[in-house]
Amino acid sequence: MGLKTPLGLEGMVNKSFPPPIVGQLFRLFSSLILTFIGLTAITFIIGRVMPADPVLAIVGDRASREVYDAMYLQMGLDKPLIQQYLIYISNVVQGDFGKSIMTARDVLDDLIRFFPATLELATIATLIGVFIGVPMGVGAAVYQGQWFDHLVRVIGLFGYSVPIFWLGMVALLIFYGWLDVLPGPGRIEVFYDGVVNPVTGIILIDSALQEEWEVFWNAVDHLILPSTILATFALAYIARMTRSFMLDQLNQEYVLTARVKGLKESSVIWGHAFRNVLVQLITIIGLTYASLLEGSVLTETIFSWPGIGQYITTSLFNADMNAVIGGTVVVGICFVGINILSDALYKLADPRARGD
Amino acid sequence: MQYLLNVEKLSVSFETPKGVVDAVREISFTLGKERLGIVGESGSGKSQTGRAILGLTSKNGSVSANHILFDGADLSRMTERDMRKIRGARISMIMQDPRYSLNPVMRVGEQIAEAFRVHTRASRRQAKDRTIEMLNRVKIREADKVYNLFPHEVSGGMGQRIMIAMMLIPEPDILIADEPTSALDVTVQLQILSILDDMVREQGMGLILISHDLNLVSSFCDRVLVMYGGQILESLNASDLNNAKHPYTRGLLNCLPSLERQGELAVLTRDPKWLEGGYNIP
Amino acid sequence: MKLIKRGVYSVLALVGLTFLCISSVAYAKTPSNTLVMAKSISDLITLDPAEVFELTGGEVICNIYDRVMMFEAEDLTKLVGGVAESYKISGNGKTVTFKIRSGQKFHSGNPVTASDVEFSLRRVVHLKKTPSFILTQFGWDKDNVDKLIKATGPMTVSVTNNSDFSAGLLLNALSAGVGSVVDKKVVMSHEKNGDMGYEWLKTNSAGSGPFSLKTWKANELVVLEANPEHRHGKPKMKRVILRHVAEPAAQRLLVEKGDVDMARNLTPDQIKGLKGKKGIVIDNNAKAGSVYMATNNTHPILGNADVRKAIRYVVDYEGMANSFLAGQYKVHQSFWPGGLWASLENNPFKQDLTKAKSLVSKAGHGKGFKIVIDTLTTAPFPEIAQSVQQSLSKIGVEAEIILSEGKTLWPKYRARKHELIIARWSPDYVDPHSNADAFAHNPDNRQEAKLTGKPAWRTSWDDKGITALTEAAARELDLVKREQMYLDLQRQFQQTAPFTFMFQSSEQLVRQDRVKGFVSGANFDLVFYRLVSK
Amino acid sequence: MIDARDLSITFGMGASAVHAVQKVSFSVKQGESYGIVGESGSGKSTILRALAGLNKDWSGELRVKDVILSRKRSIDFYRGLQMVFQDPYGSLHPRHTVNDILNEPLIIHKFSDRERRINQVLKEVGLGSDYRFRFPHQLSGGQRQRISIARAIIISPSILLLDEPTSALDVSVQAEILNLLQGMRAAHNLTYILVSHNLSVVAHMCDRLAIMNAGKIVEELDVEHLRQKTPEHPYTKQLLQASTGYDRSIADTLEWFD
Amino acid sequence: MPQLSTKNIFSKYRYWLTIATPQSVWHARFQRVYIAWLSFSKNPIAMTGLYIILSLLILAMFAPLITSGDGTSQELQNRLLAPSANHWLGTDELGRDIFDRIVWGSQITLYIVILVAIIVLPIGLLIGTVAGYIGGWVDTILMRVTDIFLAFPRLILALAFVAALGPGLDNAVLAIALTAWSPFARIARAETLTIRNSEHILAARVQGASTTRILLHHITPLCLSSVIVRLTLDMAGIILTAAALGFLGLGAQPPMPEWGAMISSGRQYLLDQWWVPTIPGIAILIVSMGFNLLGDGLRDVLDPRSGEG
Repeated sequence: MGLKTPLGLEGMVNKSFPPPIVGQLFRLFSSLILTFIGLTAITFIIGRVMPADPVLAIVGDRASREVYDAMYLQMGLDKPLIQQYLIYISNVVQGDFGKSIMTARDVLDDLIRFFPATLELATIATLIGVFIGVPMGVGAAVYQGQWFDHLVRVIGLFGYSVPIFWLGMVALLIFYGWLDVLPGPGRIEVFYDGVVNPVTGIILIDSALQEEWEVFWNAVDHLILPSTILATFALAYIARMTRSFMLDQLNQEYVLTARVKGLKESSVIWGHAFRNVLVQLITIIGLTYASLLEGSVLTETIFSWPGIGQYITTSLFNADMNAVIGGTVVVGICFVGINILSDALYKLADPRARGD
Repeated sequence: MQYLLNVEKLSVSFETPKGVVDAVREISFTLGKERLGIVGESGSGKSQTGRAILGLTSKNGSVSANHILFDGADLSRMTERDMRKIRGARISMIMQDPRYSLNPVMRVGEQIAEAFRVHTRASRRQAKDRTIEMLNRVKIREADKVYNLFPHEVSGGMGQRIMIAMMLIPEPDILIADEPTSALDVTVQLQILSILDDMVREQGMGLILISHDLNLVSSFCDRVLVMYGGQILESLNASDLNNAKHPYTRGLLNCLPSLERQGELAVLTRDPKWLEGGYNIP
Repeated sequence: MKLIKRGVYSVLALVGLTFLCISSVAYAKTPSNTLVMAKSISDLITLDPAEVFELTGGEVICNIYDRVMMFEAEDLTKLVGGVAESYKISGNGKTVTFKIRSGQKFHSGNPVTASDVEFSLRRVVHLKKTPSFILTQFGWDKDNVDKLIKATGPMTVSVTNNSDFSAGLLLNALSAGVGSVVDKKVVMSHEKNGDMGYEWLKTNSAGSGPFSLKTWKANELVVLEANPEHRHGKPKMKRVILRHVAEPAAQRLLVEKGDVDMARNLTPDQIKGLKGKKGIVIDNNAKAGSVYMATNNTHPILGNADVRKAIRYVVDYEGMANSFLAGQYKVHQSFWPGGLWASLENNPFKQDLTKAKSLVSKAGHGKGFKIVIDTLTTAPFPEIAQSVQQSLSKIGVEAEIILSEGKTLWPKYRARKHELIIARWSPDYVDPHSNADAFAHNPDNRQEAKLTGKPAWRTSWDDKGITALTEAAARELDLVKREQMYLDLQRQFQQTAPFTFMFQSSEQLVRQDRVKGFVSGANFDLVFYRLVSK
Repeated sequence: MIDARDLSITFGMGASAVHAVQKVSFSVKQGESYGIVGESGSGKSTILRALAGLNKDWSGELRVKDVILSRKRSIDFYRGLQMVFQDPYGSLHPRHTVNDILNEPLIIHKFSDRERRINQVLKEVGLGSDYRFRFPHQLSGGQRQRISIARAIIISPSILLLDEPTSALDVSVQAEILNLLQGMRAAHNLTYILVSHNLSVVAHMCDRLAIMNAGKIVEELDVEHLRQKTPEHPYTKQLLQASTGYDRSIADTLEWFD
Repeated sequence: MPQLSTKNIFSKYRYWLTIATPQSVWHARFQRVYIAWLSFSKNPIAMTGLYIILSLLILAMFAPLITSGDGTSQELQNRLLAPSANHWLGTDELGRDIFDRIVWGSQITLYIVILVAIIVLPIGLLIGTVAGYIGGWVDTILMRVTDIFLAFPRLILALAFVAALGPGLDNAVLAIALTAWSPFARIARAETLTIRNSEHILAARVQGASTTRILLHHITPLCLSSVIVRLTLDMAGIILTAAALGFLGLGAQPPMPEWGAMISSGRQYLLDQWWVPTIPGIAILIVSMGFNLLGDGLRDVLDPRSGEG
């Protein structure tokens, strides 16, 4: 008999149907490519119109004209912009992001070194945000209008509103300077440098694998403050969104159904409402994670954290455009990648989205 | 008469930004092992009556009653903890639209089985067997396949049958059906009602059918309560509907278009006196 | 409230876990055989001595490489042989023959020979990186250098001056970073595409100095390791770590907590706060760095001699030196820093707004005008700029400040597009010619000449007399006469140049009191770690 | 007046394509009131939307006043044909006052006597000028539907498409709206196409009706046949039986459709 | 002639504002705003936000009256003074009064907020509504561009733009605007997608309304509220980004009393003269909190669908 959809056909006008798997792969691939081209092109153009002079970044301000001109030619800056861009792209495709002026090393090597530091920081911050923010948000929704809700709201507001660079400085002063319970800036005590071989680049993992527990705990100590500071916004955002999603779900009729069944309130909340919230949260958490990966510049600056945000920023100030583009591309691709991943997870978690 | 439920002077009111709204005003009725219909237009308080019995009035509402007697206990004075033992196990409720009343991220079978496991010590296995059996009873073919479907994968009619299965699996004494068919096509509507009919007969339950469709209720139920403005205006046997005395009931009947009648439809004119008890027919 | 309880428990558990981590820390302060310094090292972009021209880089290679001639840590006033044991100047004063010290070894274990010295100097000329002018000003280029710098024996090298400059200047020049001697065998083994090992040496070391490079992580740290075979003996510190800490406040915290032995970039106000703290010592070292202001002569108003003069009377020298610059900058108004040979120690200018105002009126700009002040983002430049801005506003000049990083500021300066710029300068080697050549020497003022390395050209200051005087002083062999010439030059310069030299820097080092023997010379590339003990 | 020949409407492409309407033909005469009845998903509303130019995925031939319609409709087309929608809550712009809502078609179609027309049409749909400056949320469901109707007739079209105009309303309000629509048709000599799932409503309102199921018209009959309960197609019979209320014996004969 | 007391006038206006039969379009709109105001004013959190923003406005407007100078005059002999009766919030590293600077800085904050809003709103709305309503390849292209801007690390993009345009407040604001529009386009598009098939849009199409008309008269007003809510909530982020640019030396140039730049130049004094960086930090915190509170309140009023209350 006739095809029936719960929505009814009338509701389906202009609704796109889930494309087949080939189409999805194509979309994934094309969005990565487009993002890559877009990011590199914009950064490239910015790099060329910037008043900062990459040649001077190398030769210094007292360089004579000859030295300057030689470097100018060597860097290929005499070629038309589009040609420079194409050369750059073709190098990148072959895995060559060029050399960084600032570090005198291959940009790729730098990225391998700096990115894990940011990854470590952002991951921990996201975990803090999720494991504290989600229960806070759920609690606030369940006890809507009560003191716990207000507390969560105030915490959320604070996290939303506080300038992170200022908070970081104050926290450093209090916990390191006055109380002396947490270590100062940096990723690890300098004299531990080189004790652990970089395998993944993430010190926690590397030191654990190599059973250098002293280094491990030192790294943990160093992580606490910056990751907490970085997490303030994530925590506020996640708690707020969880609360709002949860309130939404608690007003749904299936929650009433669950209650009619005689379920305990905790089963109603965690077993039913929260499962639906989780589906929505995936996107939010993905977004937060991506934004922490790219938004850690200030935290990294305050805490002397050798991460990619600081790398890109310092490179930018030094007109080190290879490094800037390389870093931006990595962060941008991560952003797209996390979005795609959270999309996929979303589809996995929400049966309605699994178009089969 | 032997009644399952005895409601006396039940009131429900809501705190809204625009002030307190009385949704239900001191209504009293009883329910035996019968099919009782509650009819009314939107806003008449019929759905709130059903929810109040189960103690599921939303947070901004308040309920008061002289008593809601069920099996010797007064539901209106019960703790939340005791109420949970009543809900599902003794009194169940089916809601209007299975699209919204089923949890979208849970397999329908699990949702039914959960309703069973809450009130029994059954194992997962037993619960599943029982669920499949129940699905068969609500005339779902390939029940084991349907068990693993998600709510969005089933049609409205099937969804409503799944709801029925879920609500009847612990074998309650009373079932409240809140507009169980108004989101469905007419043919499916009849089929759903016939299943409810079977269940009521087989299990000897009391059924409260809440609906806005006077025709449907009178043809399905044994007794009909007509609600308007939070009050019960008239209570009559379904077979006596055509002899309804209250002008509201009569007006409702007259304004329905039908195949037989032609020309201008009668328009219902409302009288504020209805709510002042002038026409209250016990 | 069960749910809340659950939440509270999980939060408590997390907090507990956190404190568990904290309590597990036994604060290891710095190890006794390691010197840890907090310093901003973001300027470090290369460690090839043929290319190094930045402050941090100069300091690091000073400890990795021995140079042909050196100011030694024990006595910074005397130029002595470094890698060279002795030198002889030929009769016409043109050729200097160096005798190489025997028994010296590179970090690789290779002996230091004449061919390494020859290679190192030739390499600078061939690579033609920025500091190469220090050598090429002696008339060497890639075609003639192989003839003019020659190893004449296994341990002797002859260097022939192809210019009018004096041999004394040549010896001074060979004490600069470009005079560093690199390990030819090691460097050439890393040669790629005829780059004379340039790409490799940028991030590695091949020297014979007291330390070798272990790690350089840009914007993170530099780790140096002691060279037990050094000719002055094994340094007391096994390792020296330069830790990049960009935030001065963080540096201060670190040194106060004892997590670093030394903080290198503290501001005067922070140092004031540290004074009297237990276990903390503050050292003052005179430096040869200058802070100056340059006006652009192509600017319609600033090009006017009276306006230039007025600006000299605008600056609140004393006010700044006594407040936010106190302890790290003193007023010094000539281009060659004080306390050195040929220094001019007078400071003729004081803030005199009435005089400044009348000079501006005399120039016909009494109604005031608008200018842009360009300067660097790092302390103390924004503060200086704001002080100057405020003072200018009092004589009716409205100034807008633009802060930029060097890489953005220098192109503007080099393209003669600045109006008023506040910048800094350090000599490349310890000879007044180093600064005179930059500020007082402009042989070709045409736009297309592009003498962009010289501030004199950048400001379009075309003073033939001054230029001639600079050249003559560089040629003069008689030291007494030469000194007199530089003093004259500086006096003339003070009155007419488009440069207002304001301050001379002085380094304030904050160290733990157990750290001793850190030697910091007047010039940026004269910082020695080998005498440090803890 | 309105002719549809072999009208097919398909959504989507390839394997996931949905053939919502398949080769449907019907015609409506001037002044006639034509009903289309069917259950949800039968394609009845889709036909109406294609006719109104709200849907471009159709094939076949559509004609209004002997003009063959293209996919893009001119302003003049809408001058003669208007539509009333199902949801009185959704079909009025929540930020526009009644005045804005009624003014808009007048502006689009360049009427100059806007003031007069608005006041007149408000009176005609049984709302005074008191309602002119209210927002939709200040109106009841029935009042909103009256405004929808007013909006449709304010430019004096000759054809009105009615898409389930009363299915979201209470029966007492439904009666008022149906009466209003009846009155309008008589007063303005309008041609109606009414789409509904409610057989009684269609029987009450229409002269002729089509029964749709699964994208096809299974039967076209006039209202007399319906009244005498003598339809030919079994689906129509079933629908008719089901519409009269609950009857156990009928319920058992019904087929499941899932 | 009856004497009208103020109370009477007041109740007369209230009557006029609540009467069920508005007499003109403007009357109706006033009523609408009044009703919204009623529900807004009952929300203490939102009102707190409003008060904060109003105080900011008042500070900015009356800066010349409140302060003793223009916030840039230096007294080098009075550097780094602690808060006292003479200098309520102390002095900074150049002996400038921090209270004066905070007050004058409020103008800059407002300037940033207004300018960003003026740039971001039209761009976001235009791109979002066009993409959402027209759909097809127009949508694809516009959204790809939006995605690229979204994927760009925001602060880094702003940094890059400022680096390209040169430092300065105007350029910083422009850079922020260039990086901030993309979420608004996304919201406007999402909103448009839900609106575009609603019956009132279909009704407008059946009336023969042109695409431009539908976009401007029907879709934009509906997107506007959620976009404005989001903008208000984002204002905090925008102020923080501007402050961050100031902190990194790329925003307002000295001696402009921009709060972020004040933190930046004052941060070295944190240990010994805590007030120098802390007071502008608190100022930023309060103002961005104000915007957040206001945004929350606006959402409750304008966008009752969302569960947050």
